[in-house]
Order: sequence, then structure tokens, then C-alpha cells
Amino acid sequence: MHIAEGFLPAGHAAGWTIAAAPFVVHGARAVVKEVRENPESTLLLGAAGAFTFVLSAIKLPSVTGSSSHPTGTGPGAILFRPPVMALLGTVVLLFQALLLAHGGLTTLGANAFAFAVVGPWAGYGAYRLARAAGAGLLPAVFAAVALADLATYVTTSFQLALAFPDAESGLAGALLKFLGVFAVTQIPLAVGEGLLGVLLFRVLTVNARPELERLGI
Amino acid sequence: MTGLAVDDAAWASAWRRRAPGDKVLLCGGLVVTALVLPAWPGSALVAVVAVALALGPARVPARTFARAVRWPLAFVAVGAVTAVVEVGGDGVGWAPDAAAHAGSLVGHAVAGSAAVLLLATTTPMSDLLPALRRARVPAAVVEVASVTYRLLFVLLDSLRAVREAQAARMGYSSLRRSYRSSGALAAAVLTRSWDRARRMQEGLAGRGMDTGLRVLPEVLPSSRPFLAATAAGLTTIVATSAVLA
Amino acid sequence: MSHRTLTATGLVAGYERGRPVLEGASLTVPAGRRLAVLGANGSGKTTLLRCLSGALVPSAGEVSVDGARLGHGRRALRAHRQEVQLVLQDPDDQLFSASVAQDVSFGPLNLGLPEREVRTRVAEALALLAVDDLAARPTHQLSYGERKRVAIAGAVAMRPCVLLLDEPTAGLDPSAVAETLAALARLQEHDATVVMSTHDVDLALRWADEVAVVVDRRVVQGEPQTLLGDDDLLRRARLDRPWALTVGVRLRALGLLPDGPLPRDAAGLLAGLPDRPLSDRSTVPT
Amino acid sequence: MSHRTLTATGLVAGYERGRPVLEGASLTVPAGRRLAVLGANGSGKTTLLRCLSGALVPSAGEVSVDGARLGHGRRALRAHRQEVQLVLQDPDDQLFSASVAQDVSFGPLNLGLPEREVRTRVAEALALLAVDDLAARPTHQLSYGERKRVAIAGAVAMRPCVLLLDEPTAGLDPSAVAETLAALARLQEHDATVVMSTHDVDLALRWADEVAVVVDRRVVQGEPQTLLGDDDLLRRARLDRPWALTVGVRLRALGLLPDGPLPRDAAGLLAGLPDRPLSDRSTVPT
Repeated sequence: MHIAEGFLPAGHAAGWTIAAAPFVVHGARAVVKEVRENPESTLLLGAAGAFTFVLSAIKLPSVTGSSSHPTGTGPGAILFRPPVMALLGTVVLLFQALLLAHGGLTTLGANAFAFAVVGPWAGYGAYRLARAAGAGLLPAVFAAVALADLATYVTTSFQLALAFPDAESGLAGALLKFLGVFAVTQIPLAVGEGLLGVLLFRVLTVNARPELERLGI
Repeated sequence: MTGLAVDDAAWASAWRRRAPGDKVLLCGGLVVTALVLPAWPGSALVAVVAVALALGPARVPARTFARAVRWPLAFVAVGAVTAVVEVGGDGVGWAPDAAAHAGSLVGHAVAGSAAVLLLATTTPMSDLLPALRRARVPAAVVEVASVTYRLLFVLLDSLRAVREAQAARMGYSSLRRSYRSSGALAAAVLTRSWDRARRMQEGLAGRGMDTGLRVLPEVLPSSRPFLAATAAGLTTIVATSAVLA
Repeated sequence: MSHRTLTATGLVAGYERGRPVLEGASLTVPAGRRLAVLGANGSGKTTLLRCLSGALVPSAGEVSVDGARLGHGRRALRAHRQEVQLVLQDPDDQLFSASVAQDVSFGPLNLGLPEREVRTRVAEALALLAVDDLAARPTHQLSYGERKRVAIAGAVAMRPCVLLLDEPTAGLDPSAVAETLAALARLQEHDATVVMSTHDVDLALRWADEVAVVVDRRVVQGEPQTLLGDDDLLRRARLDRPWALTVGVRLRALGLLPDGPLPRDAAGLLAGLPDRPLSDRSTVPT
Repeated sequence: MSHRTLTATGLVAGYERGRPVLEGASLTVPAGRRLAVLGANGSGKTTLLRCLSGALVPSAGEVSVDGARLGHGRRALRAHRQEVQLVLQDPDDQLFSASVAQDVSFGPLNLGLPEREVRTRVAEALALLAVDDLAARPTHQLSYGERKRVAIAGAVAMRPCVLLLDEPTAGLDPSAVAETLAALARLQEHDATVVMSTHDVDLALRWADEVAVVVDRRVVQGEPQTLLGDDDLLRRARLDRPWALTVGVRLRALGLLPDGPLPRDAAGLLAGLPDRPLSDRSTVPT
């Protein structure tokens, strides 16, 4: 669920844009540097962006039969690193806003902060920690992808709570409400996305070993 | 190839030949107006104008517009209800000004979404990306975004075809099998995206890809009457809103 | 496998720029016979095959097997997929496992068959397609023609009564085409009904017992010799007349071919022609 | 565009499972003539074209234009690419932009041409390929045949002297093949030399002035009528004999075709056959 256009008050929309900007600019710098050194990486990065978009179009199988989609940023954070994902994720959010009407333009900053900054960093952090603690690739991938998904929606809930504090119980109460609606319901989906990530990497370790090695995984 | 409905509408829109800058000004203006004016009557006016322009002069199919707007509506409904529910010591209840607050949230969001959708259904991405370049986004970033735009259709086609092939062989006949198939599907799309990038590199090297992926954007001249109408329209909305309020 | 009659009636399906690709298309797949579905690119051949296989739900019309209408439910589709299998044109859309044998086992495993039965089916399918020597190879190392045949094996391992093939010979060189046709002949001996789509009219004339031409959003079905000799139909369908018919008609007019159906290919044509030079003929009275 | 002679001598290139795909292949692309490169899938046609275009550096042997050997430096390659352009088989490997006109502008812009000249070249290339009406359409909405022609336009906009096309007709229906061949004929009128790879022997016989058969890791070059009638060569190359030659030889033996080269296609064959039924012939003395 991306925050829809017009949902956030103008001040909050601007604030989150400013908050996301350094990460996205940092990602853009990384991309510009990469492309300057290897012009052909434009195509690989474009392909990575397209994959992230398409990954979020895969339906997560669920017991109830209700369809929901992965955030798609977890695997990207492991494969392409968070700085690059900050940019690619923002590009994907822009495309989702303009090709699917998911999210919006004034809320792009807020959505980018949740999906392209917090999600990938949380996922990548979990991945590094798990690997450092001696976990195998697949458990680390599960932790990373599930956490990236969950962290994204916790951030979205926080953004909404900040914008719409509860009249009686203030920010804390609002956070509880929004977490209840947007994050707790997300837990099974985060587990689902984590599983999908594990299955994805399991196939990749068989079918695409050289590519994984090239990416340092 | 199968496309995305909003994108198809953009390429077929009667406003396709209008300057992207003009459309960005109009829609951007509408979005900002929707956001800063009070929901009633400001946002309501914006919503009416955006829908009327899309279905009228821009000739966007009503079905496409209605289907696309369902997504933001779903979020807005859930979000607005959550925002106006009050959690207090004595449990959960409606906040005192729940109806007005919810109405305001819904008004802003629906109007804003309609305005963004007006841009989305009249302007293909490949017209908007060169505009980003003019906004001083680095060339490399715009080029990566253009490749993303092109490749996402290629990959969506692969995704649909592979999923259909898996379904034909009962790949989605149980939860467990669905997960396995989805994982294989994601992996298939990822490895294909790498293959595609590699092969494209050779395909483009032959045409001299040493200096990036520069292309010549179409000349879509800006229209003074359109800009004048935009300014007049936005002013009218603001004025009407002030008078009615 | 056993023979089933697959039919489609009044299909409306596959919208493209606001208009359906098929608009009232009907077709009967004759059990046990070879049917070639002919049409130009974009005419709706693939849409037709996808409707027949259950992959695409038509917005009007119906598909039925032995008269029983295909419902839209999960269970109906599941049963249908065991009887009708579609092989896509691009083999890479169908091969997503690491090794050939693994890929072919995907369908039977999903049917919930015991491991022993799965192994039997995989071995049988690989043998029928003459790709048993590739079983342990990774799919991405195969040639295009090999991948196409492995993709067919994946569908064959489901033991369908009707096998639908979308352009199975497109992009193949003559020897790979011959191998594919030989494999299809073996499938027919196993009582499978084989349908292929193609725009190669020469191949259709040579191979098919019956042809269905997709033209003007509908389907015209009949004998190969009749339909592929109908210049008006071919023009509307943006197809060529098979050379064998063009040349055959002329040679028959010249009195050089015996009565009966016209030859379907070069071998048939040569067999029909007189053995001796005609100069002998005009001197020696017959 | 002007005529240049492109040659390859003793190419060793394209390793596959430890052995080169080409091992001592030599070829001369005759300036201004139509050359068809024939071979089965995997025989090395694409490897040969990639060497000729400079995309692949052979591990031995050399490529030269008008006798000047192609060096390996960036500058040499850049100059070579202005003279020789390769169009890949899969158009999606070459179309990176969502807008047709933008995609075609890519090459000329990279040549550093002024904007005005780029627009002229884009318009000219689109017109030559008869895809000018697609200029404003998005790439992802085009049919396969349309994408193939737009990919060719992207190479043509570079105004190469030699245009190399890898399987330009593969996967196309008869009318799209006819449109592509008509476009190639227009290119030749603009003094471009056109080379196409194919495994369609009938097409090669009909279209080519000269053929090069890739067989046993080498190239055998010659007249279409000679090479495509050489059963031993065809067998080794895993190709079929064109039907027109098979039937033509027999009809000539029957005294039905005039002397001179055998017909290349159905139209030529019909034109060569006598007009009246042969029964008339045997009664009316000639």
C-alpha cells in the first residue's frame, strides 16, 4: 500500500521529500559513477529497475486467496545494495504512480523514504548481521526480505501517525492504530515475501551462480 | 505485447501531441490546488475539472480512468477511516469531528489522485523522462529510467507467459506449489533481465553506445492558449473556492 | 491418453486496442487427426489456442471437451488441464528449472503423482521427443531446437488427450523441423490429438489432415487442399498459396499429374510426374 | 552510402564447449550484390556476422573493408561501425527506447551529427523500411514484424555501406516477409550491400545473387543454383534442397523447361512451363 496522492498534508509531503532526498541523491551519485566507469551498466541497472517493478507485480500466494503483492525491494537490496536501491526504488515508485496509479507525486518522497530507503537498509542490515553471525545464505535472505517488507510498512504507519495524531491519545495512539491496520496485517505477507525471496535465491544459486558471484554474494 | 491500461491510454490520448511541460504545469497546478485549498469546495472542484478534462478533451476511456482510480480509493478509504477512529482510555470510537475530517482527507486525496491520473493517462513516460533531464536530473539516471520503462514491458510479457505455462502444468494448484512456482517465476524473470541487458549491450554497441543512451526527443511545441487556459482555470478554481467558502 | 473431441463455439476473446482479436470464432478439433491452425501474425492463432487450453477465459462463447462445457472454476480448469496442454512458442517461457529432467517432472509432480510414476512419465516424455540423452543437461545449455522439444516433453509428461502447439517449427532449421514432426507422429501413435499453429502454408499442406484458417476474427475450417487453394480466403488471411498447389494445378492442366488429390510436397509431386521424357511420349504412341 | 567490399579471411571464433564455432572461415561480401549466408541452427552464421560487424574479435584471421584490415582499437571499430551494421535476430535486443523515433535517433546522435541531420536520417530510415506511420507508437505496442523492421531502421539510420541481417525473416508471416524483402530492395537502390543469414533455402534461392553456406566450421561460397543443388554439401550443412530446384531438375529432364538457369520460385517455374496442355502438343506437330 503506497500513500495516495493528496493524502498527506502539504507540510508532511514536503518534509518527507526532504528526508528522502539525501538518500536518493546519494544513490543517483553512485549510479552516475557506475555508469561513467562502465557505460554498459546503464542497461544492467535499467534491467534491475524493471525487475523490481515486475517483482512487485507477482501475486503473493496466500491461504485466504486474497491477493497481495510483495514490496519487491528486499532482494534488490541484497543484490544491488541499498544506495542503488534508493534510486531504483524511487524510479519504480514514480513508474507505479504514473503507470498504475499506486501512490502519488507529492507523496513520492514519503513513499520513497519507506520503500526505497528504510526497507532496503533494514533488509540489507539484517542480511549483513545474519551473515556475520554465521547464518547461511537462505536464512539471511529470509530475514532480509521479510524485514525489508515489514520495516517499510512500519515506516508508512509512522508517517501516517505523524500526520494524523489521535485526538485523545496523540502520536502514540495513532501509531498503534496505523500499525494495527497497515503493519500487523502485513506480518503474514512479510513472512510470505521472505519465503518468496528464499525460493528466488535458491533457484539463483543453481541457475545463476556466476551472476551471484559477480555481485559478491 | 500486452501493455498497462494507463500507459495505453497515454499513448492513445488526444493530448498525446501536447507539450509534456504544458501538461505537467496543468496537472501539477491541479495537484497543488487540491492539496492547499480546503476540501470543500476547492478539492471537489479540482476533482471535477480533472475528470472532466480526462474524459472530455483528452478522450481517456472512462473505463480505464475508473479502474485506475480504484487503487488510490482503496488506500484512501482504509487510511481515512483509521485516521478518524479514536483510541482512548475507554476503547475505540469515532473522533468528535470524524465525518468532517474523513471528508476532508478523502476530498484532498481523490482530487489529487485524479489530477495525477490526468497526467498519467495523457503523457507517456518517454515524454516525461526528457523533462526530468531539463529539471537537471543527471543524464545517467534518466537513461537508467528509460531502460527500465522499455524493459518492464518486455519482462511483464515474460512474467505473464511463464506464469501461464506454470499454471498449465498445475504449478498453482496448492499453496506450497504456488510458492515454489512464484520463486521460480521471479528467478526466471531476473535471469532473463540479466540476459537481456547483456544482449542489448551488444545490440547497442554496434550503434555506438560509448556516450550513453542519448536520443532525440520528439518536438512537441508548447501551446500558449493551453497555458493561458491552465492559468485561468486554476485561478477560477481558487476564486470560486474562496467565494463559496 | 485417449481420444477426446475439443470444440470452441462463438469465442470472443483477446482485446487489442478496444476490439476483440476473435469475434465469434468456432472450431472443432477432430479427435485423432492432425489439425493445423493457420493465420498471419497477430490474426489470433495464439488467442485461439489459449482459449482452447483454458489459459484465457473468453468474454463470450464456450470451450467444451466431448460436449462437456469447460467451467470457470478452479476444479474444472484443473481437470481440463490434464486433458489439454498448450506448448508456447518461446520455449524459454516454459523452461524454468535447472535441468531438463527436473523441468519435465514439474507437471507430473504437481499432479501429486508418486515419485515412481513421475520418473516413468519423465522418461517416457523424453523418449517420445527423442531428447532422452539431454535429461541431465542444464536447460540453458541447450540449442533452440532442443529447448523447443524439451518444452513439448514437459507438456507431454502430463499425458494430455489434446496437445496444442503454438508455432512448434518457427525458427527451426529443416533437420530440427523433421525431428519435431517425427516426434509429433510418435505422439499420435500414443493416441494424442495434435494441433499446431503455423503460418507456413507449405508445412500445413504437407502435414495436416485438416486446416483451420483464422481470418477476419473468425475461423474457417476444412480440407487442406480446398482451403489452401482458395485464393480469396488466403488473400483475406494474408497467407500465400502453397507452392505445391500452385505448381500442381498447372502441371495437372498440362496433363502431367494423375487424377485424385494434388500432391502435398516435392516428393509427392515427383512421384506423380511421368517417368520418361515427354519427347519420347510424343513419338511413342500410348 | 557507397559500395565497399567486406571480406573475412581464416576466421577462428566463437568458442563453444572448447572448440571454435568457426575454424578457418573465409568469405567475400560482393559489393552491391545480395548475399545469403545459409546454415543450420548453431552452425556459426551469427558468429560469422558478428565477426564481420566488429562485435566479436576473432581469435585468428582478419576482417577487412576494401582491403584495409580492421584493427582492434576503439577508433578503428568506430569507423568500421559506420560502414558495417549488424541487425540482430531478436529485435528486443536492439530496441531500448519506448518511442520508435527516439530509438532510431540513437545511432545518428552517437555519430555526433547535428540535430537537423539526425531528424532527416530518422525520417529517411523509417520511410525506407515503410514504418513511418509507426514513428509515434510505443515500441511495446508493436507486433513482432514491426519491431523487426524498426530494428533494421535503427541500423539503416547509420547509413552503412554493408548491412548484415541475422535471420531477418525468421518468425515472420508471408506478408511481413514480402514487406521486409521490399524494404531491402529499396536499400539496395540506395547503394547498400545487403547480407542476410537464414536457414530458409527456398528464400535464399529466390532472393540471393550469391550464397555462402556455413558448413563444418567453414564457409563455401558460390552461385545459388550450384550450391543449393549440391546434395552432398546440403547434407553436411543439414539443409534441404530448395523445392524449386528439385522440381525444376525433374521438369527439365522431362523436356518441359527451357534451357538456361533453373527457375527460382513458383512464378518463375510457371513462366517457364509450356502454355498449352501436352495432349495438344502430341497431336499438333511443332
